[in-house]
Amino acid sequence: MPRTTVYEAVTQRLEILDLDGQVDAELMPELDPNRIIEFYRNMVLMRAFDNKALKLQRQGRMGTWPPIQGQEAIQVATAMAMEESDWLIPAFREQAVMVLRGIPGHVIYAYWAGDERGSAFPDGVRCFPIAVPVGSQWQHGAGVGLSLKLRGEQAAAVVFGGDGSTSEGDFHEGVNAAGVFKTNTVFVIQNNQWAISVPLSKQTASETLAQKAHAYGVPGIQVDGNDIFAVHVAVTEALERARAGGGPTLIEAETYRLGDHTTADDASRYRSEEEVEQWRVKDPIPRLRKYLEANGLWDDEREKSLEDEAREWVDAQVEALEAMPPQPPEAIFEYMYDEMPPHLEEQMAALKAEVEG
Amino acid sequence: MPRTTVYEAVTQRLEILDLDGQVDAELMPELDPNRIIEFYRNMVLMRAFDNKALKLQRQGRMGTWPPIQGQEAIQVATAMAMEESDWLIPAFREQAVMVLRGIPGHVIYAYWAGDERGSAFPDGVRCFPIAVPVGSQWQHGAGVGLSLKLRGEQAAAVVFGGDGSTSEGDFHEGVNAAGVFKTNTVFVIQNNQWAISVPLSKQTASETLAQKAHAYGVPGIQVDGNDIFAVHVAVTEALERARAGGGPTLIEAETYRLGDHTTADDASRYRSEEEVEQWRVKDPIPRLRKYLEANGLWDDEREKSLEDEAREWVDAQVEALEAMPPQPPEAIFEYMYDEMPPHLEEQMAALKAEVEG
Amino acid sequence: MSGATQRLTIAQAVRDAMRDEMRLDPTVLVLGEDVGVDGGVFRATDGLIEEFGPERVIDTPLAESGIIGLSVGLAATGFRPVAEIQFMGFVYPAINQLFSHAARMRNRTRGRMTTPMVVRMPYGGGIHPPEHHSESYESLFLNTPGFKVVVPSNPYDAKGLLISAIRSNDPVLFMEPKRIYRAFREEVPDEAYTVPLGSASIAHTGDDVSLIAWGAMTRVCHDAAEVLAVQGISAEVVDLRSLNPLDRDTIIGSVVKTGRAVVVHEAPKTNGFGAEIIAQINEHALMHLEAPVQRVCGFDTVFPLAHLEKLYLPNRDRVVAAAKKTMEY
Amino acid sequence: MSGATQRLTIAQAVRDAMRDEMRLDPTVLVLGEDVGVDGGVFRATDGLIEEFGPERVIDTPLAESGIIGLSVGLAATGFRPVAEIQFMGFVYPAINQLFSHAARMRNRTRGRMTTPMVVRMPYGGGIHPPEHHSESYESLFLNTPGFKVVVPSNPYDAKGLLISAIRSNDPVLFMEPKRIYRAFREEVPDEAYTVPLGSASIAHTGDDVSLIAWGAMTRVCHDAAEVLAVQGISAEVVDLRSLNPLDRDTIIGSVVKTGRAVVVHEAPKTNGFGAEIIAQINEHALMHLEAPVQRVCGFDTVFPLAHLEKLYLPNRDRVVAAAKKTMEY
Ligand SMILES: Cc1ncc(C[n+]2csc(CCOP(=O)(O)OP(=O)(O)O)c2C)c(N)n1
Ligand SMILES: Cc1ncc(C[n+]2csc(CCOP(=O)(O)OP(=O)(O)O)c2C)c(N)n1
Ligand SMILES: [Mg+2]
Ligand SMILES: [Mg+2]
Repeated sequence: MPRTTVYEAVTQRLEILDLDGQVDAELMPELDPNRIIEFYRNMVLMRAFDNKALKLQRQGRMGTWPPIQGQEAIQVATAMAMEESDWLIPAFREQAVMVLRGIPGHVIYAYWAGDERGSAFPDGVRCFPIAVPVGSQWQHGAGVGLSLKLRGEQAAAVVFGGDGSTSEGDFHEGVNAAGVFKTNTVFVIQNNQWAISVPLSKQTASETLAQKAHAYGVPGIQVDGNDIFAVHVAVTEALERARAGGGPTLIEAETYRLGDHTTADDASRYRSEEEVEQWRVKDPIPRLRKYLEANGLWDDEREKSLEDEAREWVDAQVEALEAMPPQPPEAIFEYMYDEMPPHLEEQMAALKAEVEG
Repeated sequence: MPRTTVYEAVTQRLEILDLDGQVDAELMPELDPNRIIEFYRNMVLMRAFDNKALKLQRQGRMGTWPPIQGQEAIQVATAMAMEESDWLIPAFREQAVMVLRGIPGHVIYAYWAGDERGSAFPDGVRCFPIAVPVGSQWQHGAGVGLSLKLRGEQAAAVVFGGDGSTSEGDFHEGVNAAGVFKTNTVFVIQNNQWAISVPLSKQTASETLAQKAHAYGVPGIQVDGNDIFAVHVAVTEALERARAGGGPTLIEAETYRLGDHTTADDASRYRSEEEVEQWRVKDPIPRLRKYLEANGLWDDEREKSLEDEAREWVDAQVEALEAMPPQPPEAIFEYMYDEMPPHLEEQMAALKAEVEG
Repeated sequence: MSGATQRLTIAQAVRDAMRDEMRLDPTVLVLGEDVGVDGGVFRATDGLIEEFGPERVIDTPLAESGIIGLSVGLAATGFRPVAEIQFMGFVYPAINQLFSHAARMRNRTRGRMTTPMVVRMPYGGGIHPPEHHSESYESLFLNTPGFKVVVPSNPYDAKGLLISAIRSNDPVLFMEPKRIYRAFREEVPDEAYTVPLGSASIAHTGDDVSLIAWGAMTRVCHDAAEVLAVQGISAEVVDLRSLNPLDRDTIIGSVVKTGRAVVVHEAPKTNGFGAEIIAQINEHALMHLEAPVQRVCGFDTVFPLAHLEKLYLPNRDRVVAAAKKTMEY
Repeated sequence: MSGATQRLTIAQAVRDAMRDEMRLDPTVLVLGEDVGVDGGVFRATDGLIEEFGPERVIDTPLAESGIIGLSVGLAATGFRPVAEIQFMGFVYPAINQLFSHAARMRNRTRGRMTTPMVVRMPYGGGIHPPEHHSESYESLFLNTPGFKVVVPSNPYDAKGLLISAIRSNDPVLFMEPKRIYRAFREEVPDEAYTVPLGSASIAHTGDDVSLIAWGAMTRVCHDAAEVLAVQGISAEVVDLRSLNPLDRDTIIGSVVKTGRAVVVHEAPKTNGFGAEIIAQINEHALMHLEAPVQRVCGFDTVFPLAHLEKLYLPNRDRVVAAAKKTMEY
């Protein structure tokens, strides 16, 4: 039955770097070779950072840890496209972006080790705390984007979340508000295909997550999230639009969580080794290395020295973590209110007496 | 920059009956003339029901009332397309659908007059209670649709909500779950352009509400909600799909709230008389009357007798309302739990003693 | 200070507080459903959009989690949002943003980021509205640290407390007793002034029994005190004004003096804030009690629709009866 | 009745309760995040999808309001859903569906429609997890009538109470003390059996002081009672099991006997359910009290991250000290 068309929805996908390290010349952005090397370096550092945390956890020196292996391209490209004046609003699996924004690695380690000081980021780093309640941070992305816009700052709010988090009502309310107020926001979905044991196909019947942007009158795009050039292009474009007051963008970065959900999870209960293998060949790190090598920007010697650098840097983070003195009981109380109310003074005094006595 | 397209879809709009009562012959469904007359009759009855409530309210005989004037076509067409085995999940402005589903008019009046018995629907009428928390009912539409599907019932859940309610997270979660589980649900948005004082343009940046269906992999369609034939066609198609296990549909019915938000509201504070006038010419009732007259199905005499019928029926509802005896204090307590716990027994006894003594 | 005053209702005093603070502090914003063009369904933001424009008086989409989520983002980055939840009965969708974020931002960031925001919520019964429009959910917010919770009972306090709330560096839940929004007027200074958070007031002094309440129930206690006075019983009315921080000293001082207490609130009795008042008295004045503390509260039921709400709500006679029960124990 | 039993943990007992009821009643469904293929992050639904298939053991999208909203729709039309909220710290997004709908359906429809559903929620501290994974929010649910609220403290009760909850025609919030999910085993009958809702148990009899608790804190009280016994103080441990309906008679009976009481809970002290217990004692046993009731509770702070959680949680020594304080008053 013929009907008139009132809306045409098209969602595009961007890919630049293939599995063999070849780029689509037409789509490839202009990038200083040193910057591309920096992409690679950061990805390798971040993987080492992650591997070390897993090792620490097995040794009982770390709490629950959410690995990012396989997702480094999204995080490194986004962090490197951001300016100091941009705000980062992470979910809980963005430790690479956070470190590259300027939060010391040992602080991130401290957080997951269960130390309150793991949230004491350095002054001046525009970064929200980790958001554990899935999806809730999308709203803050809208709010901070609105804040920047109202103040006329040429800066963007970049907010992250997983594929699973798009099912929460807060995703909807956040992106919708951003659309209405044309906030300076970049919404980045790390679609790693799984929300703990729930695959994307059980999360939503929509063919892509990027197309959810049509619900909000907001531009949306899907990128190969294991292709650091594609992520770089999409994020840079979105950041420029946001900073210029052109409104929000929704980016779906398709990737894969190669590891367990967290160290408390056993992914083999719900997915096959074959599936993991199919994605392992798309790993963003060897892919970029192939590109570098093909373009004469990398060799085994450089790799070796990067490995050494990574080990040293990571070890320094562990050392700094383990050098932190224990927290005093006051740490439970001191940041509840601007001025501590009398009942908390009493409770704190009682605890101190107990600990000291 | 060229990119590949990963999603392409359109959103369509259906219109059949124009402002002069002419139909698009190609789109016009086959309908028994008596059924079309019944459409008209029901719209007129429902408008009279509404007008009476407004009058009662001004006289202090009714509480807050949410008028439906202008929105009768959606409600009458939907109610008449539903079978007894279908479930209705109303928001709070669906009194016409509810009456046509078999809930006595005086019961609806009683609800808005502030009488608990206004929610005591007759046995066997498959209708949820009125949902005042905006948007929350969308989830029940998904849940009931899932229930019907799991039980293999050839029946649908029809859930209503306003344009404003699509901004709530529950809309998103409800339609998304319906998409995932392919529930037997028909989602009907009564887009009456306003959510109290907030116009649709401040509610969302999406060009239509129907296109929000793209976010969920669910079919969506926009209809002229003041065109009872278009609503009939869209709802019937969606109901058939749902009952057959073909999954949910999202219908946006574009209409206009000709009256105030409720009797507690003064719409002239936020919208112009001109805007209202522009919509008054699209009123679904005169439009259908023109069609009936042009097709020799209606005349002034019939109109007169319908007016009499409406008045009598409405007066009977008022009489029944006012004949209801007062509620006893027990009405506050008796339906809190399956068995009344001791502390409620005590509280109820104390209140009874107070009222009686 | 000009010292000029005007006779205002609570609703007007609330509006004036926002207006004055918006004039003084450009980071103060108002947002919510219908707060702009419409001036709020209770007219509590009337005229603000005309004076401050749509960038500072923001009509939001219909999404309470969104209103609070936006506010968290705004507050953490330099604004002082005053968010309106149209009725307290509709705060539930915002609970996650309020409890998981607004109340925790300071602690979670070790003081680096804060959420200086106010959430205004008309609450309570007495206006015969549809379901969900009469609720008093204060107790929901009082087992969750990180907020301040404030409830005025008269126009003077309403303005002064709201200004304190807006200036507070902590998130403040500000409950407005809609039943008495326009019930009476009082002289309210034109200029900005503050009433401190965390301090109760003795609304009426007495020696025999302490009637402890907040918001609209303060007035019910007042009426009860008058009836009791005629019967030779001298009742003291304690208007808590802040539920968190709680002015324990004033409560305990009054109960130590009178030896008897009645707590009055609209919310259901079980685990309402009245229980905490009793627990405080248990801890700090048990041996001064001449009789069990009485509670006059809503029933442990859903708040009924209009016809029965009069039976549900605590009233003067119930407070009088409870006070006499403590006297006759 | 075969009389066969197995030594089970609480987590296994919970699983068995669901399995048994699903075998007996085809309308019982399980739904939530990761409850299917994964068997639940605590394995409390392990094996159910294998036995009952994905139409009765449903992995939902990641949306708590949705899980409860779907459950309301299912429950109101003939199913008995057992919904899992992965951690109680993530129940906030579901509050609106729980409070505005699940708790009100029966009343709102004048008994015509009901929501016989169970919401299972692992709660409480002690497992060193990230933020939001250690909370005890029972008090949130106890000023909102319409629910039953149940908390087992051992495997036998866990199975029997959960079966009662599933069979209940009212919505039941079922809090599972995750800290002791696998801490110990007890003989649990293979067959379905019930432990009635609304009845407390005396976990340990004594004459000098009543220790009142629920869930994991019952065991802390047990340990305290042993220490107190050595010191010549005979403590009675009251395990509430149901917080609503509350078994007031057992509480009051114990306090009348002992004249002293300590209430122990993990949630913050202020306006926690301990306050209501004190209010009940105030109303029904005030003149039997030899000393103020003591509260040993979480602090009025955010639940800290792993390093400090041991300082936060009530422990044996604090309960012993509080009990002695009541003795020495
Ligand atoms: C509101 C809420 N519900 C449940 C959880 C438990 N949980 C933590 S992570 C997670 C899955 C998240 O999936 P996704 O958004 O895809 O992110 P990913 O873990 O894949 O990075 C769940 C269910 C939570 N943290 N918050
Ligand atoms: C959760 C919630 N927030 C706010 C309200 C107050 N309120 C009642 S109706 C309404 C507007 C609804 O707009 P829409 O969904 O378009 O429906 P309409 O009134 O136009 O039929 C508002 C804000 C409410 N009832 N529930
Ligand atoms: Mg994921
Ligand atoms: Mg509308």
